[in-house]
Amino acid sequence: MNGAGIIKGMIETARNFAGSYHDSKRLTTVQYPEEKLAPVENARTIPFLVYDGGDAMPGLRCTACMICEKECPPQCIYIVKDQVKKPDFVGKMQMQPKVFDIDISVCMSCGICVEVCPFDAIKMDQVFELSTNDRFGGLLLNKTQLAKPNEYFNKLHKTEASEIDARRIEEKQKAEAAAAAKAAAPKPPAAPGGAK
Amino acid sequence: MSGLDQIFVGIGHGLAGWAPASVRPLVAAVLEIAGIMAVFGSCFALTTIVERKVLGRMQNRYGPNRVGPCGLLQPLADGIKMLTKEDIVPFSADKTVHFLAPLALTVPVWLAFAVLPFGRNMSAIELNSGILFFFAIGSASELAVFMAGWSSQNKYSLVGAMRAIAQMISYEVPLVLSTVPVLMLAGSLSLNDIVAAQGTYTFGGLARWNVFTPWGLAGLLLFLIAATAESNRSPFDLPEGESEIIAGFLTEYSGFKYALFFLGEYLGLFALTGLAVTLFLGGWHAPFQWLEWAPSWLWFGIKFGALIFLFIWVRATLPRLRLDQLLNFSWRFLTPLSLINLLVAAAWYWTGAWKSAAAPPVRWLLCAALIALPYHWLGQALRGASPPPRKYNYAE
Amino acid sequence: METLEQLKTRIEAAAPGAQVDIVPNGCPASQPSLLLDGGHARAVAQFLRDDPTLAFDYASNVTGVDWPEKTIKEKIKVKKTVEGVEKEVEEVCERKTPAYLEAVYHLYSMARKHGPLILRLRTENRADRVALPSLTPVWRSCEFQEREIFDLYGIVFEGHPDLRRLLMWPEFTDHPMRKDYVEADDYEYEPTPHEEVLAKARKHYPGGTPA
Amino acid sequence: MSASTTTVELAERAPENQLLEVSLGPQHPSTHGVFRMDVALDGETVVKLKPVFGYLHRNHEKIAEKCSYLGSMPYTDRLDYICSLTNNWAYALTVEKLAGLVAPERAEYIRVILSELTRLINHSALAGFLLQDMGALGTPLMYAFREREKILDLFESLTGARMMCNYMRFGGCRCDLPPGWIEQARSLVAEFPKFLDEFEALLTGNEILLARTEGVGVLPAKLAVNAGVTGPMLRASGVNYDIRKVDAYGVYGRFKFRVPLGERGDVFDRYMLRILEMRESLKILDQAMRDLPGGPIMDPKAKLRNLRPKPGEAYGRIEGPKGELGFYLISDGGPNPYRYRVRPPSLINLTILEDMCLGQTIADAVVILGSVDIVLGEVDR
Repeated sequence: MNGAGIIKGMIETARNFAGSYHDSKRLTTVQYPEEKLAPVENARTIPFLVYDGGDAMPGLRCTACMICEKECPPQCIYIVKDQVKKPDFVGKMQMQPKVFDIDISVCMSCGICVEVCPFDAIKMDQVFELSTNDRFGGLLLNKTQLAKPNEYFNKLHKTEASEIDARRIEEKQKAEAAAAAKAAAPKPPAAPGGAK
Repeated sequence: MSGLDQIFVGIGHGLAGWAPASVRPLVAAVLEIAGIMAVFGSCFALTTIVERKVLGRMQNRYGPNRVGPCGLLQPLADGIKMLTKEDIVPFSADKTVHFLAPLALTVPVWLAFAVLPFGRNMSAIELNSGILFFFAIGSASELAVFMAGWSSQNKYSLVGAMRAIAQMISYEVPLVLSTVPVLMLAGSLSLNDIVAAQGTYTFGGLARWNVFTPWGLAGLLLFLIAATAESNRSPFDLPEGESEIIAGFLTEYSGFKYALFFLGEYLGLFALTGLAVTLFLGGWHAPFQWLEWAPSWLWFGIKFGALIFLFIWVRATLPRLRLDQLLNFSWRFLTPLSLINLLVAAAWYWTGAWKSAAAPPVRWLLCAALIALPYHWLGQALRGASPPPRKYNYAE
Repeated sequence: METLEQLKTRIEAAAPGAQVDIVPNGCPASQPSLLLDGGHARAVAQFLRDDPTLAFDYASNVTGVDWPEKTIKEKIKVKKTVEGVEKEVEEVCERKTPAYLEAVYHLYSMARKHGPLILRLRTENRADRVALPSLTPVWRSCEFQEREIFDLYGIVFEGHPDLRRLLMWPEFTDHPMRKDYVEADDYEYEPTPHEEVLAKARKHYPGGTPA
Repeated sequence: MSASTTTVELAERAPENQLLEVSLGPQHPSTHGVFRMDVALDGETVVKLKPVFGYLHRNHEKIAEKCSYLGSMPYTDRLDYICSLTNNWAYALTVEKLAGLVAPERAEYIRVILSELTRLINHSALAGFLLQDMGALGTPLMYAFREREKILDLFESLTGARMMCNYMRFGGCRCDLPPGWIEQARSLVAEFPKFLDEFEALLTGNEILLARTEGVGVLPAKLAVNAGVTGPMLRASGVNYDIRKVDAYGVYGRFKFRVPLGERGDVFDRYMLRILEMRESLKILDQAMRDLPGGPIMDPKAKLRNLRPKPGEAYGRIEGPKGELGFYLISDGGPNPYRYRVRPPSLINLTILEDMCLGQTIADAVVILGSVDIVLGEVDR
């Protein structure tokens, strides 16, 4: 019959039309502002700086080693080192960034800065409502705008965050044990030295 | 007849009654015009939103549902947008023709509604040559489309206009020819007589509509196909084939002129659907005897809505034909079929005299065969030597 | 597919007078290539395509490479008399490598399904004598790729049916992919945090950055 | 008879001033991006068709010469932005050839799974776009995009982004599969044939589609091979050349799948080829997911940063959904490549666009361009 193909096609659209009223698979639109898709753990949009403890600036994990600035393909990270050092979570004196800008209009959310950062200081955020009306300044985020607490990082990337926290706690204990051992150790040699 | 059926006629006469006698027919006419324009104007607004929602539902999405409750105020928003949009006229365009084109398209289409019977004695003018008037008015739209295409001085508009002319003329022929059997069997050109001819009921209370006869069914299908082509709708929307020639003759129109073209196109579709309902689906008659109590204009509305849904359904599914295929389809398939349909109607009329009990089914099958066989042969001829079915061999 | 040496001999036999030598390739991919001279390139290409056993009917990839002049410091043994004694002395001397533009053709055979044969054609120098014979008449797949090399590197392909710029606009004069290409600095001003971009932009907006 | 002579004959028939010079320009609803064709029309038939490129040219290769090897991996996502994972794999494969790295078993299997999923996305989206060019107002496209969304959700949960995955590294992949990913992928692959049957029911028998595609844009096999056409377009003309079978790169040698070949090489064959290839990809996905091994995801000795391969050059290629996607890298021992070249299948498949469109109508030229399946990110680089 000549029109058979067309009629088969029409039946197909009719099935979808009827299906859209009762079958969820045939109506896949998510009404964005009202309904929102569940956040996916691995998703990544723009980077943010992680800080421990309550206060942002002293708590920043970033030690201004500038690896992420070198490795960033579109060169959108801009760091200036600060002369003042600050102790990190293990107590070792580390540098800290005076200026840490990311131009999120240039950033292409590739996540390479996260991979190459040896201090787990920069992680990928999942916020995507980033529209601003200021084309120049609004998209150049500085250090304070980028800093977010470790709890926020745990909320976003649960598995990765828990691994990092576990590793850091373990390192802290090892460092304290080493420090305690060092503190205990010098007494005996000092003592005999002194006794002579 | 229930009061509800004649409610509009009653209102009309009531209001006309207040006017002084001398000017009464004029006021009655103005009321009818206002009624038609109000009903079909709002029907145009409704159809734009219904089309987008049905298309959406067929494509697994919602369709507009932000403006007003589930999108009902969307046409209002579109209207305001169209009115406030800047009306850009190209510098090299032929200003007057560019301005007149949308008017030349929309005004004749309104006239076509004058003869359609929307309900029991609810047709604006009872012309005894209603169909002739309808087709005479209907053929004015080609000129408007070509005026639009030519005056925009834009290459795509010119190609679109050329296509529109070829398409509309070649589909006017099957459109008119497919209505001829109805006129012959009803014996009159007046639409009201045609509807009256379909008024009686046969066994089991089923109405005696033309569509239940073989030539009526074939006629309706031919008419609908030709109607989609006349109103530039989906499988035949070559004049504004947006994936090839941007928007065809509409490319250089924006703002209210574009809205007028849009309105003209939809009204053309409504007029042709109204005619299809009148000729083949028994106008405002109820499908079964025991349903006669419902108001007549309601039946007209239900059948009208069903056909509009069919047009939208076709638009959601079918890709577009190419121009030479379009013309071949009309001249080598639709026109010969509608001529053969005349023979079938004649056979139907001639075998009407059989009195034996088994006559109706045998008569029906005979006439159906008379139309089905040419349908098959013409289809094969149209497709040419059908190439052998494709086989795809697989390499390891 | 035979090794490159056999291929070299067969090519020299088929196209008399063609200088063919093998360019080694150090990395693990071990894809050595054949260096052809410009004069006989098309004859060799014709032979490679039409020879039934080789049947290289598919030129997959045509690449332009820019080799600018480089000074290499080499330690070479030099006999010098030092305080009257004839002695071998290690000496560092600079040698300038010849500068040229190169077109690399990767050929495959769809009929025989065998691997990449890599041809290299080199121009005399990078300045005025940059002509090479076009292989589009032999393999039509080189048409757009040779146009791109002409556009981005500046190698003029003789015998190309329609040698125009492929990617840049016709009025563009320079060849962007060359190593010594200096970018035009008429950027629209964009506040990237990098000083040199800002400096360049500031040169164009003396009255401070545009609002 | 090369393209130029045919244009002369056709042009003589219509005197020069009668030809309608139209530029199916960068802004055109069906040129799949900013692609322009200067078309000379005699009435509706195409007499001359010159493609114009460069509107999306970002000089990707110059950027790569300034970036480190790792740094240009996210840029490869932007080449053919519909199939970012196959671009990643082609680049990773070439650098592994250059530097002599070997990816572990698990990473190779994951690469096959992801690239076959990408092939499903590309072929179904193409069928949708082709029908869109033919005038079916978005219905097939929406069905194809409904399936594409499910696959993109899989990519997002694994790589972090839907289209810009930046997932593969030299010597393996960036991160391992999250829990429940494989089950979700398996259920998707199980449901996909139902969608394909629905899609074919809607389209393949459709008389209008048959009328619009049969005998349109015929590409003879000899011209296809000579013009370097690769991928489904080449196989639609009947040439048996699929790089997954020829090179058997990665672990493709272990899977049993067939390569469909067309007969006439017209637009319908190209459309049908992609539907059949989707069915073959589903077979590969089943086998790959069935025997996905455990083990590390990344070669431990592969260095992430300042990879400095020894001086030399390498040309690696894969069977991308659009054809042979090749990368040619020349290293001079430094941290960034001396020369970085992408062999774009879309651009080279366009070489014979004029040959196919001559003598056809403008509506066919649009459909033929749709069947060639180009993405401007890859054409202009």
